[in-house]
Amino acid sequence: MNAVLQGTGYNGWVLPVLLALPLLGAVTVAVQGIGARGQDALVQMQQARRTALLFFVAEAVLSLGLWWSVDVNNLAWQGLVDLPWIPQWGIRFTVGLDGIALMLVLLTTLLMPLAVLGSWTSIRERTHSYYALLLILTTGMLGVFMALDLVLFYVMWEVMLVPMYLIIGVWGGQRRLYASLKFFLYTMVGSLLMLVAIVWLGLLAGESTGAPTFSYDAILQMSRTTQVTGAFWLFGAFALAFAVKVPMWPFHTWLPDAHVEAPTAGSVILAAIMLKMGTFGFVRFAVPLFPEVAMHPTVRAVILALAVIGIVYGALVALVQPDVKKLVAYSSVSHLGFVMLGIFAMTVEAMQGALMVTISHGISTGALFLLIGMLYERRHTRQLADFGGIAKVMPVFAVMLTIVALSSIGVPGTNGFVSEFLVLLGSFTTQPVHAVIAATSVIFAAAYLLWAVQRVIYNPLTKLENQALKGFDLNWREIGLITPLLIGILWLGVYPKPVLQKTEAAAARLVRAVDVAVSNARRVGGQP
Amino acid sequence: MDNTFHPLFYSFHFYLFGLIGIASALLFVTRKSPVAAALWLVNVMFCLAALYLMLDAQFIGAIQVLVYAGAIMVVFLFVVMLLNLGHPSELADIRGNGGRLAAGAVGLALLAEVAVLTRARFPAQLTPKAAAALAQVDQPGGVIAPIADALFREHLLAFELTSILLLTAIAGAVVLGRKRGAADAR
Amino acid sequence: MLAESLLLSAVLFTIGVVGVLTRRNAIILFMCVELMLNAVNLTFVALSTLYGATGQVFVIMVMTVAAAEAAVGLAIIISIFRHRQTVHLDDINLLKG
Amino acid sequence: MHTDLPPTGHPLADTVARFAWLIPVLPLLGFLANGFLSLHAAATPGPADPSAGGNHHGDHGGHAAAHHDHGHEDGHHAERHPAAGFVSLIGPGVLLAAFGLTIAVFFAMRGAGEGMHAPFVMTLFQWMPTGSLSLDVAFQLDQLSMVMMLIITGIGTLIHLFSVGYMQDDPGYPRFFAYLNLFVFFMLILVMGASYPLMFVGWEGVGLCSYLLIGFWFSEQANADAGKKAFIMNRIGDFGMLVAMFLLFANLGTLSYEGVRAGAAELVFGGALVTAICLFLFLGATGKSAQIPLFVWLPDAMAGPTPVSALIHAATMVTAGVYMIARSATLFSLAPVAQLTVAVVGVLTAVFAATIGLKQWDIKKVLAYSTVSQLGYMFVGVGVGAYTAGVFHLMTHAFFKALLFLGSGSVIYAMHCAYHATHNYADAQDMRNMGGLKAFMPVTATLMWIATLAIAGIPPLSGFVSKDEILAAVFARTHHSTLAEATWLGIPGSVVLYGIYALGLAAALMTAVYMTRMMLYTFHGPNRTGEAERPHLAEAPWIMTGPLVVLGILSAVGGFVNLPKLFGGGMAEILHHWLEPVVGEATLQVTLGETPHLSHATEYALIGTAVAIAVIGIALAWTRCKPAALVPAAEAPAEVGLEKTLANKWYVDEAYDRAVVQPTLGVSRTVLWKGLDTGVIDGLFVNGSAYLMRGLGWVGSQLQTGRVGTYAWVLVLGAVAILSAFSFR
Repeated sequence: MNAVLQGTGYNGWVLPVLLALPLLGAVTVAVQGIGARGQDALVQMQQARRTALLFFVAEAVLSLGLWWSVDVNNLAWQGLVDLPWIPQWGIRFTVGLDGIALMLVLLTTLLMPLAVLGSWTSIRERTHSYYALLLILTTGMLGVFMALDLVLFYVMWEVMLVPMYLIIGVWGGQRRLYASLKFFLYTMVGSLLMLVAIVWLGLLAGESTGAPTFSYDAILQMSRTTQVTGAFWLFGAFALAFAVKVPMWPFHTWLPDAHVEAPTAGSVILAAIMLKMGTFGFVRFAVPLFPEVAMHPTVRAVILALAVIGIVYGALVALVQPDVKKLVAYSSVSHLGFVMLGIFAMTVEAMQGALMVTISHGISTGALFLLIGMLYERRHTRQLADFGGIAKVMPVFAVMLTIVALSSIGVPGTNGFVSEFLVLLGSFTTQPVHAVIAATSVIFAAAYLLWAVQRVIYNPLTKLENQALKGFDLNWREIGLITPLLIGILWLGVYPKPVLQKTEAAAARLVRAVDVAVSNARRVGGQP
Repeated sequence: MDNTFHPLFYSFHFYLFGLIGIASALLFVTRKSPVAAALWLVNVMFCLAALYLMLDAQFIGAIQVLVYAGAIMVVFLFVVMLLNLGHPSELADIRGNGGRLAAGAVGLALLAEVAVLTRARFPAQLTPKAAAALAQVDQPGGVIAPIADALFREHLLAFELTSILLLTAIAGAVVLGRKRGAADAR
Repeated sequence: MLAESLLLSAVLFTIGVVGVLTRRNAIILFMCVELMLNAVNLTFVALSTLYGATGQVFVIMVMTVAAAEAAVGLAIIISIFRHRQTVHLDDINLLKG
Repeated sequence: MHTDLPPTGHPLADTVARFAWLIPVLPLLGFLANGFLSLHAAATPGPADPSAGGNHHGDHGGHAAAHHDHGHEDGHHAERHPAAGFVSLIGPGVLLAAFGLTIAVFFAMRGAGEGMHAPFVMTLFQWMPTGSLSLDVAFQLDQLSMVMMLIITGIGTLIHLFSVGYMQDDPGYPRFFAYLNLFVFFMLILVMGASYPLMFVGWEGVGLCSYLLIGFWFSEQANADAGKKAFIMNRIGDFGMLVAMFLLFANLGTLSYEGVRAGAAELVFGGALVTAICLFLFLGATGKSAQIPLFVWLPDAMAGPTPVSALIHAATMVTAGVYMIARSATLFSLAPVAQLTVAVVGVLTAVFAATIGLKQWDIKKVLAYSTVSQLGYMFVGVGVGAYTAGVFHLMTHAFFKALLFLGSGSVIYAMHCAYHATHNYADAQDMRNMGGLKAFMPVTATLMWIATLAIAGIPPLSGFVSKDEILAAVFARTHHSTLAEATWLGIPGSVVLYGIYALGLAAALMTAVYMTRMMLYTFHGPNRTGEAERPHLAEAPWIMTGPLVVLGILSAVGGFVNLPKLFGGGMAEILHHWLEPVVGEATLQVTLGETPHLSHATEYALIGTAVAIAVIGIALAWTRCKPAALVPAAEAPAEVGLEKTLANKWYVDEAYDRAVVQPTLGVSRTVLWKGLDTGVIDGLFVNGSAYLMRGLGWVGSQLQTGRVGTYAWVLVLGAVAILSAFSFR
């Protein structure tokens, strides 16, 4: 497989093409939309979704080659493309992958077609704009994972913000304006500080050569060889931006609102991919660039404490939510706490576990939101109290919801277990107390999800509206779009080795680099 | 500050016009009637014109009388009379005692600060060009030549721009002053 | 007589300021502003004895601006008076958005 | 699936044991097939655009709200599932195949004989290789897992067969067998896994199946609640197990049994670390095996179909805790304090559950508390380091308790059929509604009497032998053992052990009482069903009674597997010798390297006491319980005083609800969600900052009065301020 890919020079062009293709798709859909103006909404919908799906599938197929072509054990960036962009300010268009970014890119490209299928019939107005925004959003997300120039990263970070803001604000639920504004402002506050930090870093890195440079490698080199002035504040700026995105407690309150109001695809993307930007940011930028700050006992203690608070707090609050989407949103807070715990525990196992949580949370929560969306399309409610006994009338749905919920609970044999187990196991060696407290969430997770599942699909089937669902079980499209996720759930639960191997080298490298930096700092600090 | 010698006659008149100016200004701000106030202000301007003459700015002194006292203040008086601002409610425009006291205090504070700053920041020696400036009188072209020189060479652009400003002001004044009814009637 | 000139200028300026603060009649207010401009002019002239003719050029500029200002300002006052039948500033709050 | 062959040279390497991985895979295939059949028949994919139709067909659901009557096992009114034929073949078929294979492996292992001192570990594939963790999906065949596998597949097969009859008319028939097969799969993973995480997979997997099966008739809220409760209670225990695994990995760097066994040598005897590991493991066991304080889920679990109760909640899953401790014998023997904790909790549970069992009216609830009580016994056994005795009791208990549950299933089936035929909605599980059933179902009655005598401890039935061995072991440990030398909460170990022995006898007495009471009320005295129902009462079909007979035989003679030396002669202690390679070393460590030895006189005395206790208990029940005086449930007077407390299970559920559940929910809702989340973070900080900005904006807008005078003032004051800043610098 790899030989075939090499023959086409795959690695040399694939990343820019992956970034450009969705943009091209967005333009195509937009042009179609202009052409189709005034036509019947149904016709518009069919046209727009077909084109969008085509582009997303092409994107997914194109990206699949990365699985083979990326040599994760190679220290150099894979698929590297480095072009001048704004030369007078030292800003370049640099993209490349390592094992961690690879998995996230694949997660994105593979989930997006499912997200489109998830909104296949639920988005009926302004469909062209909707799908064009989804496509732009994809470019933004992929760009964040690929960018190796800090300014490019920032640009992509913001590119992804606007479409999501519009998707929530235009196609959302009752309180969509409040939710979208909250989402936007929350994220913006963090990311502006990050911009300041990026500019500062770029200028600092340019001091030696005279011209500013925003290249990730150059800045990483600088942080390793010299004492960066104001490292604490720079780390703080990055960490705040990422913490909002993760979201870490107490910066999480935008998430429930955004999830509840967003349309299905929006929720899926938000939970499955966009939250991962935050944790990816920590892994790629905040921690490696400022290892001695990140691993400073106080800083580390604060972040770990927030992570563990998030884990337990999210679970407890999820327990009492009356709205399914809100429940899942709080469960995301809990799960992402695991990622943060894993990253800051700073062992290879925990780091690997954190990356596994990143991926498996994307799959499980994505599937949960898709299923909730399917139920919502039928019942037009998300209140747990409105359901009950659905398993009688929608058995296939019930089976799928149960499996997905179990994966989210972390039952062994599913991806949820492997990831949480690795995080906790790895964290325990360095942070036993945190790991034990975090482990209590296995109890709460079971409590809130099983209780929710019970109230949805079990219990007596008393409500007329629910009885009317008989004969409206999942259709083939819906079954077909959940099935790949179920396969992913079981595959990662039973045989996660291929994925673990992809990220192993990058994770180990990061842990080693941080260890070296910390011990260096200690040695320097120890001298009089 | 400056150690230039001035004859008593010169000093006397300088102080005289200065004090008259201050007195007139005080009377100006305290008059209820706009007409009286305007006339006192004209008085201030005449005093200033005299001082300009004594400060070797004869040209400025002249146009002070012509433009300010002669043109601008006349316009003011015209407007006052046009609007017929003579009845009591219009006259009782001075604020109450509290406002006046506060304004006075602010004024004194401002004055004190200006004094402090001037003392602290004024260059100790201020005489380098004084002789040259005074010598201008004797040059061909008299006192106007240096001004013309500066105005039409160094600040030509600014000068030309003032013409645009004036034009705009004329147009603005015409538009604003026109009776609304006339435009509507058409 | 430079120091005296500057002092006088300051005093006149302050009187103008006090006038602005105490009077409510728009026309008198305008006159106070003219007084302040004159005070500044005096400074320019006084200092031009040291620094040359540029100061006097500035005075000419100020006068031009003052003339323009008076023309437009008074036109506005007339316009307002036509609407409101008053030139009392406390009765006029058109600037409030 | 490829198999990396185990270390060459192992005596099992070339035998049928190579295919041992098929044993769990077979039920998994069964699960897939049955699950597919279940969904295939039920599923008719919906329309392409779900929101187009959906809600507007209100007339569909009328019959879906079927009649729900507590205690009646719902669904008998429905027609048979279309795929029932296939399912009846696949479901028990895969189990039978697995059982056959297990037997073959067993004989291969027996054939290996002395060569079989190291376990046979077969690695299937790497599971989570990362960092210093190398975790394989590997099965371990040794004598202990062999015993468990035989019990699981053997009794599993019988119960599957029984279910074919019991569940035949249920609309969820394929689903039931799918779950049951899945359960067996996970149970086999649990006992065959070669590492703690793999055991955990099975551990949680069986919990999951238990959840699904308890809530099998999910349309009734109580059933769904019970399933959820079981799962969450188990999760509390699982938390303990997770922590134990973390401790093991952090300190020994491995999680496989063999690695831990080797690494245990480095652990300090009686040290805090090993004690903590064992206590956390035991926390896991209390969840799965329903011990104090996590026992409350098991009685509720009786909401599931009766074969489930027999298989999961009596014979196999609930004994996983016992298996786990036996599996970790090496660790437990290093931590006497933890061992005493296990034994004390076990005996307290035994007594406590027995007291509740004395006053239950629901036939399955009696058996449920009996199970809790007997599990307590097993924990006493493994707690005092008599691992063989614990496992032995596990085995015999699996026989007689499965028999009792299936027998009660037959009874309920008969009662239900009778009630169903007459459209009566009375409780088919309440003993007050039964009585005199001996006449209608003689086979069941006889078999259940065998099991009752076995559990009460009447020689030579199986229960007597195993229970006696546990009590004898407790007694033997009071001298010359690590336990006797240790102190537990400041009490000398020997005193604790005497206490355990005494309480064990008390529990045995109560066991005899409540079991006899149950039998008397159910099968003896006058029949308390109505006139209309009586003609419909009959013995269950042979597909159900057949397995009962097999279990009856096993209950009677199961004890011969491990007869005490006193009686056995050459046949003595077979199981003991069989398990020697796995737990022998650990047992010897507890007894300070010597085989415990009681004098014959002492042994006779102990046996005599035990038998006497059992006889007294039966006699007591016989004299005190008057089936003739009993009235049907509907007419029964309310209980008072201690009886009421016992009938209400000491109000433990209510106490947990008040002390844990409601506070957690309340705090989460009021303090965390409404208070902290919506109130403080969102209200004060997020929206608060927005309101602050709006307020500042309002203040700023107030400055804009539109009056020139005000502006002049502000301007001048500003100028004064700026100048003063320069002046007074």
